[in-house]
Amino acid sequence: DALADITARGTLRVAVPQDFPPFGSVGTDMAPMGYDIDMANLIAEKLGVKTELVPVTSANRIPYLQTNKVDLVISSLGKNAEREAVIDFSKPYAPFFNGVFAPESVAVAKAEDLSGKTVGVTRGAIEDLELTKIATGDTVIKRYEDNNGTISAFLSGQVEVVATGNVVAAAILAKNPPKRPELKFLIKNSPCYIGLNKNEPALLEKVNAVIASAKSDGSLTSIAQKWLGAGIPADL
Amino acid sequence: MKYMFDYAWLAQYWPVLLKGILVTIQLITVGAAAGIALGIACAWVRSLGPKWLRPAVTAYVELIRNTPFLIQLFFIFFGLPSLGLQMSEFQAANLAMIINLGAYSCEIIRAGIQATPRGQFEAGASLAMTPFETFRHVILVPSLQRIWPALCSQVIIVMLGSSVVSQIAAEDLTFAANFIQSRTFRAFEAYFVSTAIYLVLAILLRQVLIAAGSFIFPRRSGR
Amino acid sequence: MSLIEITEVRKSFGANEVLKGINIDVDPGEVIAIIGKSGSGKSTLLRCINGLELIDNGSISVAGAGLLPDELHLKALRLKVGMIFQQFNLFPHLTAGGNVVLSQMVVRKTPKAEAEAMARKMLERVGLGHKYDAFPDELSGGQQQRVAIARALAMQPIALLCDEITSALDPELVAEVLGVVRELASEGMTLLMVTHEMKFARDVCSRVVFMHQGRVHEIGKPEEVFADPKTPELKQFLGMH
Amino acid sequence: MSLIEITEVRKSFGANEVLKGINIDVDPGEVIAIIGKSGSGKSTLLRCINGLELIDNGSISVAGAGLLPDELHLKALRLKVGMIFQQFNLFPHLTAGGNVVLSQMVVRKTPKAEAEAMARKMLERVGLGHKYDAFPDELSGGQQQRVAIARALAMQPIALLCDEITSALDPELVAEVLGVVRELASEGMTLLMVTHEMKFARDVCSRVVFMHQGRVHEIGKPEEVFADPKTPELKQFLGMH
Amino acid sequence: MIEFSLWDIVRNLLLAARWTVVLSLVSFMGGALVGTLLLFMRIGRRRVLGLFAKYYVELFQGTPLLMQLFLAFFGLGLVGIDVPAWLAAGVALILWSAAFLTEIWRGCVEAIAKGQWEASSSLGMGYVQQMRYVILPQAMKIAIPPTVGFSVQVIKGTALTSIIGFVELSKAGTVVTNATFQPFMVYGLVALIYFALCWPLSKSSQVLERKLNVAHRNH
Ligand SMILES: Nc1ncnc2c1ncn2[C@@H]1O[C@H](COP(=O)(O)OP(=O)(O)OP(=O)(O)O)[C@@H](O)[C@H]1O
Ligand SMILES: Nc1ncnc2c1ncn2[C@@H]1O[C@H](COP(=O)(O)OP(=O)(O)OP(=O)(O)O)[C@@H](O)[C@H]1O
Ligand SMILES: [Mg+2]
Ligand SMILES: [Mg+2]
Repeated sequence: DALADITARGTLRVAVPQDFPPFGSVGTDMAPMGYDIDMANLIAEKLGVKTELVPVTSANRIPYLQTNKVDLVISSLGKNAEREAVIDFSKPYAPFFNGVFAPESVAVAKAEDLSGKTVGVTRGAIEDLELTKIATGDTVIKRYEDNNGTISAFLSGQVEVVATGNVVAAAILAKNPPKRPELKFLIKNSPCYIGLNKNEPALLEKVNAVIASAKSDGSLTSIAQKWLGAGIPADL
Repeated sequence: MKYMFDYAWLAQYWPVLLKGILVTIQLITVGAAAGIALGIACAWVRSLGPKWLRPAVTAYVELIRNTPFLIQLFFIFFGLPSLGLQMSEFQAANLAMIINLGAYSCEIIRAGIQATPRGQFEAGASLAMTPFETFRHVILVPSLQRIWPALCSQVIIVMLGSSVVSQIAAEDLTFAANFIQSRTFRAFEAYFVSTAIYLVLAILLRQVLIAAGSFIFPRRSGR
Repeated sequence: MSLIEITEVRKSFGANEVLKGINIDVDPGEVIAIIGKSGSGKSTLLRCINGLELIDNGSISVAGAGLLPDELHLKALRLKVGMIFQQFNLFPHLTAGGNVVLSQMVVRKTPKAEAEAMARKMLERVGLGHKYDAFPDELSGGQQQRVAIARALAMQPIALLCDEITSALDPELVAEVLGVVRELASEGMTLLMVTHEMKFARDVCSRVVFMHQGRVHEIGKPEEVFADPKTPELKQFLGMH
Repeated sequence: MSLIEITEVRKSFGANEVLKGINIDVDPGEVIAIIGKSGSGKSTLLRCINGLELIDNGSISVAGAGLLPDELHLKALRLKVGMIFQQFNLFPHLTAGGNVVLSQMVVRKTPKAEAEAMARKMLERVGLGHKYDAFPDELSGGQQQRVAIARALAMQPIALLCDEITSALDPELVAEVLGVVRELASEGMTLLMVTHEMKFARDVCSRVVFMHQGRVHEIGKPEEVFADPKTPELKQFLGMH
Repeated sequence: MIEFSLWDIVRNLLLAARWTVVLSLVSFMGGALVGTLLLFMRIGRRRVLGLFAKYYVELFQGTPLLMQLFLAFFGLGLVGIDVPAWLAAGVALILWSAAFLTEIWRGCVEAIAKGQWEASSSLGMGYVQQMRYVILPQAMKIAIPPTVGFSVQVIKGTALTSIIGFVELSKAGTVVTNATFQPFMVYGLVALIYFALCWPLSKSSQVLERKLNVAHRNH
């Protein structure tokens, strides 16, 4: 039983991103920080244990979980049926405001307008899953390794449109780039979930309880304010 | 803990894998052909070519051999557009492989040229061939033949190294594995399968290159 | 007028002066043997005539045209003067025929068919018509050297330089190569050959040049030179053989 | 009793039978020259005696002990029979002294001081006492070959096999090596040598073996063999030289 | 967003480069040890061991290092062996370098003239003695330049350990870039540090090679 193990061990091992701001990136001391990190700390605190953060990438976060090297994956995971066959998901813990962004000159207002255009996304991220669902047949989707690849591809003109989080777009704008990403339309508001191994009902229940209480006591809202610059929507 | 291997995704995702294999094959085919050609040109410059060109080629070779392929790839894909050189990720991946193999094969081929007996140059000269004609018709083929096995190994190293081109969204075999695992979370299965395919590709590629060698060099001469 | 005029030629490698003022005039059709001890400068002299080494001083002219060290003049010179080496230096990746065809096509831009016809003719001439498609490593040393001769002949030179062309051959094979040279001589080809085959020099050559320490120490008709050497050095040299 | 008995020895490489039933008995102190054309199997015979090649048929025994192909017997054999090669095969990473010391220490487990004393003695014997600390690439070909002889002698063999040990040497250097061999012969060492030096064979050897196409074609005292060859093959072979 | 000064970037990259150095040293030295073992199997007289070494080399040279690292870390975890990341990285890199070093060294042993084997045989030396006193000392000398040259590949190979969680130079570059959105500057610095690590090795390999050739020509 994972929950018992965690309590016995006194630490909660959490896989967190370090190359996916604002959910996870690093400070000048290379320590991870971001929404997912705060969430991990929050859960550990509620469990009364210490946190052990394990920085992961999109390629290895699930193997970390499956080989029991971590207890939870808090890595802005999106949910789909195939993924659910492999791991369990908690209740959603974070909203994810996905938008399609492009410079002013590009005329795009809805998914159909992407037809014939090249859109950059970060491989495996929620926006990748969602965009793949809504895009029409002749939309070309380029999937980069991490946010940085997506952003660099946009800034260097390799793609004219990107699908990414609104916060990421804001970060790009803050750098005052020659190409200014403007929000064209929102992709379905798809929340993030915490991933954990299958058949751990005790842990799952505990995590869900923590999320529920964090929602009600406002701690989740303050995390969201801090990292996403907005509160959590009511339907989360 | 028990992990249940499940390859059911193969049914749905095999076209992705297949495309990945094809892209990898395309990359290495173009990369090997053009990379070796570039290597030959550079080896010529470094061993026989105009003196004023040599420092430039030396700098190129040293730069490439002493920095990681991934970094070279990033500079080509994200950096060149700022100089107005826009290219697709496939072209960028290919260019990076050509430049990379060019530098390595330059050194390998140069060793082959240097092992050429002096008499071959002199025989060419005494038949009124210019130094370049001598290189082209007399020196080149035996030099390549001498170092062909080393060159084959380098091509395979470059093919395996090409797995990082997925980072710029080039849809090669590794991209396929990553893509599949990002959808299905079946990382082990995806990586097992792609590793096995790489192994098969490496073995096949060596066979093809050896066969190409025995086609280009009709005989193994005693020298 | 002489075909090859070598006048006061000097050549040093670093501080080592290897040729110390050589004068030889070669008439058309002459066959000249160059003999001398190892290190006396024989090879260097031939290599200078062919432009493989640049001379420091003096002049060399072939058929009236002086030897100048630019690519154009060198090419013109080498079209007139062929050279055959001790180590054959056949191109290992080409057949016997390919060896003879190559320079014709590359240098003279001879059409393929014509070059091949010439190659067959020249290989016939050295008795190797049947080896057209053999690769060098399938040939004996003597056969390889004969292909090298055919290769030089195919460029239709007006003179041939031969540097110890039988020294790398097993004794049994020497005769077949010398036979070819003897025939060339009888057909009127101008030949300058460094050789250790004294009997051959005596029988075939019109003049013998004895080199010693970078100088032409004695020169003359073979019957004179061999029968009545003037200098103690030549006496000693001939005694050695 | 013979020191080396070679009886009906046969050896093939693939389909190519190189030795076709060789019989030679060598008495202690004999010096035997093996002559014959290239490819007649001379080297192969020596290599079989030393166990570098395994024989297919027949037997070889040295000092009464038969040659068996396991490591122990081979080692015992090689302690009795030394071999010297055309290409010297000195160990380039060791000095002359080191070359001579190595096998004594490694194979015989001779203590270092003793092995070094022996090395000095043997190098003196071949006239190279002063080159003890020189590396092979600092020595001339003749000197290298003499070190190789010293190295073989230091193992105190009862017979020495020499395969064209002067063929890779410049003419001037041949004499110094043959001088050493001549001395060994006069001191009573049993020698089997493949050689092309006919004069040496005539002067020094007790018997001459003429090999032809994998067989002992003629065998006898040098004065007989050279003066009065019985077979046309030997006549032709000697005529060539 | 937190602002990184140039010094922050350089400092973090240099700190991460320590991992690159440590991993390189470990994998090179371990690779040399395992490689030596494999070399003896490969050139030894036992056919089975020789074949094992041959297929080993084929396997490790025929698959991407990235996959080898992944499988070493997570594959072992999957069968219940919990190896720490540093161990998995060390082991995978060592096995990988060993494959290449074995091949390089085999070439060197085979480059030793046949006459050396024959001469030492004829002096009564056994296989082990020949190896120990005659063949290896010579092979080792000619093996130095290509071995030093290969160390450059090892340094670059360590970049792939990020797949199992190492934040070495390359990964630090990506992470910092994701925090700063300054790919050019960061990757430029990364390239520079790699060059500073690799170039001296490449250069010394070339110099050694030249020395050796000169020494050879004296023969
Ligand atoms: N490329 C070179 N660089 C320096 N010295 C050279 C070079 N070529 C020849 N020499 C020197 O020039 C001298 C004459 O050499 P050359 O080869 O002409 O002699 P040779 O008469 O042909 O001797 P051999 O009969 O041995 O061929 C020798 O002392 C030789 O060492
Ligand atoms: N290892 C080998 N494998 C196959 N064939 C061999 C081998 N060694 C020798 N031969 C063949 O055996 C025959 C005899 O060779 P061997 O070296 O004994 O001749 P040799 O009398 O010593 O000639 P040479 O005077 O040229 O040294 C030759 O036809 C040779 O090609
Ligand atoms: Mg000469
Ligand atoms: Mg022989």
